[in-house]
Amino acid sequence: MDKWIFLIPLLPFLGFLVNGLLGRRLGDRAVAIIGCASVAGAFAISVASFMQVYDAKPDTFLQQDFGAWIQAGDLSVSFGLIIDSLSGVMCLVVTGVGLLIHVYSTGYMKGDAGYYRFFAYLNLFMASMLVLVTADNIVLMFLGWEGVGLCSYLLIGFWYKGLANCSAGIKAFVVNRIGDLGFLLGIFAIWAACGSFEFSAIVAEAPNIDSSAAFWICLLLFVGACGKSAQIPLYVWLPDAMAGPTPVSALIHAATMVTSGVYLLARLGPLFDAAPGVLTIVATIGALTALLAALIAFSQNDIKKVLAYSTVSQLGYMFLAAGMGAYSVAIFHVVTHAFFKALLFLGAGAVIHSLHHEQDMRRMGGLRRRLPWTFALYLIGGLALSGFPLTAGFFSKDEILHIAHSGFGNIEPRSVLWSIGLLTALLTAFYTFRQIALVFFGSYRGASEPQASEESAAHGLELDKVKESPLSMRIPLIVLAALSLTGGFLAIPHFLQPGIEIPEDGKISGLIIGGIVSIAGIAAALTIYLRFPQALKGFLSSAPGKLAHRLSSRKFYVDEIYQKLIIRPIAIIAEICFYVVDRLIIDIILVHGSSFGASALGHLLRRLQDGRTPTYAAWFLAGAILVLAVTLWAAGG
Amino acid sequence: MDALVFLISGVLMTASALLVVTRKNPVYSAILLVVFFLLTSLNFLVLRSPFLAVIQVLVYGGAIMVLFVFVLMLLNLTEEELDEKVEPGRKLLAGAGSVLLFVLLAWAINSSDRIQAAGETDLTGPVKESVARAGETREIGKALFSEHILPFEFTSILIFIAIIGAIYLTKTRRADHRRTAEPAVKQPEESA
Amino acid sequence: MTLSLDLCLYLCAAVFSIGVYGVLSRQNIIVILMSLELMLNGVNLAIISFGRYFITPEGSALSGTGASSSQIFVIIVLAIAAAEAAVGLAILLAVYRRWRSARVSDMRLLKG
Amino acid sequence: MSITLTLLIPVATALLLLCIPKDKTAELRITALFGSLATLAFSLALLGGFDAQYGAGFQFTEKHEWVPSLQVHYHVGIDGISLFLVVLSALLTPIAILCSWKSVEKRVREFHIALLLLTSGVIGVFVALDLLLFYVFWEVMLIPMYLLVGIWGGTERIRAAVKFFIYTMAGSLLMFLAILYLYQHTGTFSVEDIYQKPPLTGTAGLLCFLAFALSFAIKVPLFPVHTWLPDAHTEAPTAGSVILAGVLLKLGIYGFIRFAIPFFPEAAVLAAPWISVLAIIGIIFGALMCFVQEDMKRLIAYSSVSHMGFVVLGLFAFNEQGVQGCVLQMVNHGISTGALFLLIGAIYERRHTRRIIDFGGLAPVAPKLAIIFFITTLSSIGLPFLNGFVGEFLILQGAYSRNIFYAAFAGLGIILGAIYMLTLYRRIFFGETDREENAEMKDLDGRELAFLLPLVGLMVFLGLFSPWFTAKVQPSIEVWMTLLLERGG
Repeated sequence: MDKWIFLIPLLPFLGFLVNGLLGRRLGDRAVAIIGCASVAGAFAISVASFMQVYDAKPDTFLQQDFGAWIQAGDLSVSFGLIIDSLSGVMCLVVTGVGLLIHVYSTGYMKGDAGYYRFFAYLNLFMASMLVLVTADNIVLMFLGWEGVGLCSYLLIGFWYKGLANCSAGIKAFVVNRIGDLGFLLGIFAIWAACGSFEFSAIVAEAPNIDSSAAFWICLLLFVGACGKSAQIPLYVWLPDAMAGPTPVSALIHAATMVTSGVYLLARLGPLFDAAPGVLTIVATIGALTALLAALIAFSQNDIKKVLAYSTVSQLGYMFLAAGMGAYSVAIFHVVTHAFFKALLFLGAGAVIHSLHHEQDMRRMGGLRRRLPWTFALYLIGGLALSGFPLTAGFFSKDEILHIAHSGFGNIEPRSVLWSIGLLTALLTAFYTFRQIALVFFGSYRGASEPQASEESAAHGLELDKVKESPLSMRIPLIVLAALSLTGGFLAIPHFLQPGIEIPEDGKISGLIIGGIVSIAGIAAALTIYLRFPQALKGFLSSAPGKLAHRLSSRKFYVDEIYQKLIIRPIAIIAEICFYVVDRLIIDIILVHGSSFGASALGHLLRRLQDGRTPTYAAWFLAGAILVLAVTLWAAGG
Repeated sequence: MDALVFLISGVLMTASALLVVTRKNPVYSAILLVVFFLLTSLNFLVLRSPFLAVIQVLVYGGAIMVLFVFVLMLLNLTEEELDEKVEPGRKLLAGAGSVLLFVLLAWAINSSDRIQAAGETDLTGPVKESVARAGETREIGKALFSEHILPFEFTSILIFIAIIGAIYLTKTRRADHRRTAEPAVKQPEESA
Repeated sequence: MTLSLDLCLYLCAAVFSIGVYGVLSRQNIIVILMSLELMLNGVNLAIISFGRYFITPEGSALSGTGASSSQIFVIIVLAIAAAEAAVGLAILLAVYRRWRSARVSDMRLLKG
Repeated sequence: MSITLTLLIPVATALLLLCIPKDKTAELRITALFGSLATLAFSLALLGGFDAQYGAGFQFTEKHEWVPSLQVHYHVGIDGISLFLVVLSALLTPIAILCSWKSVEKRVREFHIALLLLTSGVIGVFVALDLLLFYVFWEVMLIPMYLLVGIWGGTERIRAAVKFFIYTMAGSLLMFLAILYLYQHTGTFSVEDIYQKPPLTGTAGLLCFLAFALSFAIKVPLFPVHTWLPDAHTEAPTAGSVILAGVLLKLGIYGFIRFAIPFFPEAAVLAAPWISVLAIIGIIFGALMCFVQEDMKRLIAYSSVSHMGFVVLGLFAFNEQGVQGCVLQMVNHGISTGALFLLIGAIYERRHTRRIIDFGGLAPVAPKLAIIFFITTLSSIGLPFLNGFVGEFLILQGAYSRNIFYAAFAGLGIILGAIYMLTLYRRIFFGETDREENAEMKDLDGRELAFLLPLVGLMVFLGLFSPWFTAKVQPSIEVWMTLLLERGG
């Protein structure tokens, strides 16, 4: 199998080339087939490679090298791919979920003018993501890393006629780039410390790196991870990224790309283990992000924004796990999260599709009767996200909380972070079911509140016109729902880290507490939103309620703060630089100043040139006398 | 004997030169210039250059002076036109400049060892012969048409061009006639 | 008392400087041209003097080859002086026709 | 495979153009095109015949006496560093001719003569191994460039041309003084001989280095002597901008590599931190400038300032990665910025405006233009997979090895670069097509694709197969590094 792993990223890439270059002529059907088939092929090869890795002894891997990509002096980067247990799992998730989302997109994007373009971008994304996952060195990973960023940019701004979409795309790309700079510097630092870019070499070298170097390397890499995985302070792009088509949000901004930061940490686990200080930072930022995003998710009205903040929040959990050194647990949550969050997004997509691109939850409600399939599937996703017992999210999230509570390996328990995590779990269950209550329960408000949202595309769609989405969109949902229910039973941590020792103490009690928290959140949300909406309104109109609501709905003013503290100053500096430094100081004062000086001198000299020959002759004589005198003086002296 | 002739003619040359540049009427200057040229020719003879002495009289005293006089006649400047109205300051400056120049040149001459040491070297044999005959017409002719033929030809071309130029410049054109006929002469000030 | 090189050169320098004075102090273009001729004569005399006195055992020091070099030099200067006088006077005539003036101060077009 | 032929073909073509009546524009263009293609063919032959394993020294050298009394020789040769610059110059000339096919109507013959002479001059600078010969070429290529801006430029062309001329003249005069001083000191103009002589040290070395450096820094252009560039670019015709960005800016870097640094290693090492800081200021400053530009050509010009800052930074890292990145990035910048100018030229040809606010929503109207512009944009902001990344990666790696903060601050340029380029792209191509002129704009035609697609191909090729490039340059850089070490750098 190891001869064929290069096809994993290459097939989607070929799909991208064919769709991108010829898509317009091929027609939608052929484009869809090529798009899905290329990913299906990659999936098949991933499965085959994974089986081979799975069957073999631990620590085996498939590797393939295609020669140098960058070479300068003793620095060398190769096109090398590797499939080991970690990248195998990631490949499966990426290609598997990716395939489902491709299938879903054939229905969702039907009739869009940019159909072929969409599939081309999606395929390019798959290719980049797979390069990111299968790369055997960090620079090649960076190629994939930037590639997915690019595709994210392209897909967020997919409907490019809306400038807001494009700006969201640019925001995503730029914020990612800030992280990427950290990543890049981390890469340089790695080379300085290890003399190699290969993961195997870095990991082998990790224990020998001195601690301060390790600290800086890991911190820089973590900055990169923060950018891609939307952690504080670089999470602001992800909610805006919801401007893209919903399958994109599902694939890129929930299931795969945003988890690559976690993957990076897992890949370089031993290196991070050598930098416990960074791990503390990682865990803290993870927990804080989880809490902050959950708080913001509370008051969002856009169905996708809620999911977006919940993604940020769940990513926070993953970093919390990674910060505890339990990378395999983090990856476990990556996998389950990919299942249920893709399910939720696609379900939301189905709702949006049925409502003709209405995204405002204030204009939904009571949809469970009109969209029974979607409701059922969405409910499964919501349960999994809330950590309802025995769903996928229950196991992975509680494993994280358990580790935070009991410690892992050398890392001490962090009870503060654990309590934050538990609180977040409660909030998660609450806002998830707030959403479900708003969308599927109650009465339909689509026709009655026309001015609820300015961006809403649909204008008063009648409830009886709301139809269930086509089969091509439903099947992926069913598969994902099945995975969301059963994914928790996969023993991913044990597979990835065969010798993993998760403390047994309190494991059961942890599970019970988690379950209770989840059920409590769900129950609270349903009770408040379905039974006592008046009480909620009353609370919101009270002073503290208003403040809380405003803080939450304005996202704690983080965007505004960034705008004021970073973006405005940069713009002002740019203006100042241009008008003052470039125009005034350099150009006018220095350049024109010198030219003015020259011309002033010229005017002065011009006085000497009055046009009279005798004057010239006189100067001529003066010059001659001078030369003569100087010569004589030189000869005599 | 040589020295005596040279000194007398030298003093006269200086005097006539001074008069040339100081006379108000250019006709006097021209006549004094002829005197100057003749004296120069005499000094050429003293310096063993008989051919050049002849040429000097022919070319300078003859051709060039005729040109000057001819032009003077053509212009026939009036008394008013001859009044130069030179500011005294300018004259003073020019005088000072030229005196300074002379002083520097004299200093240069005086301080040069080679010039002071130059004189009758004891020459023998053919060299002495050739040096003695250097100023003769035959020798000059030989040198001119063998060794120095190229510059000689160039000079002739130059003179040829000068003739063409002179003819072109002095040819009266109709436009000039018209312009000269106009009473209001375009002031140089305006054109500046 | 014998004639010596420095004596000749003093005379040349004097004549040259007088010529310079003439060029600078006079307004009449004809006189200026005459002064130029004075200067040229001073130079000619100098060349002849050098040719006469600057003699090495091999020949005249002026050119190092024939003894007649200085003579040739002067002949060429003479020819050029003649050409210069001709062109200069022609220009003077043209200028006089144009502006009715032979005064050098009236010519001030030579400036930027 | 002769350098002299490569140099002479453009001149010969220019002479041939003189024989064609000036109103036969089609014939003139075709002749010029074939001449430039022949130059390209010869330069490619040089590339093919270049032996990467040759080791020290220059290849294809030719040496003839020129001014024996001053020991000036016609001495030419190339190594890995100049090889690709020669090829790049030869490549951009036919492209420049093609892109002016319709846009230049005035004095067609003279235009092409100027272009061809410029090519010759530029190639001459890259191959000259004699300081005086180098200086002659350096000055010679200034004149056609000056004419290109001054005659075929935009409305403010004279001012821009004069600014360009004065800036470069000021620099080159100082350099000439330094060359003469160096000649007096070493008694030779031969570059190879000077390499063997003990270097100038102390104040004299520093002053000479500064004289060279100023001249080269103006050409690069390094902050703060960059202000001629935006003006020259904005006013120059497309062909002029392409050559200016593609080749002329590289002359400065090349001068540093070939002359200034190895001649005065002590001074170079002394000045390196200062120059690096200036380069970083240039990177950030140039990028910031791009935020406030209204004219797209001017924006790209400022982005050039930023990109060239990277190149200088890599060079003055004085390690293999940095220098390798510098050489690679020179070529990359020539390709991608050249392509950007070509694209803007194509847009200008259609709409006769370069103001960004006049555009919007071009993507559905001109998809080919949009795609190629996008790829070029990505190349310019250094996305992996395309050429810009490899160069920037090596440069930053080199800078990091020299000083961590160099890389960190220069890295800000990458972020800013992404912002302004993507914003530019958005403002031109995205949004509603709300203007009628834009809605009727034609897409790229065959001629334009003919010169743009090779550049795009090169972007991808160099992005994926950079070892092909670096392997050819590597030995020369090793030689250069040893030379530097031997000479006390």
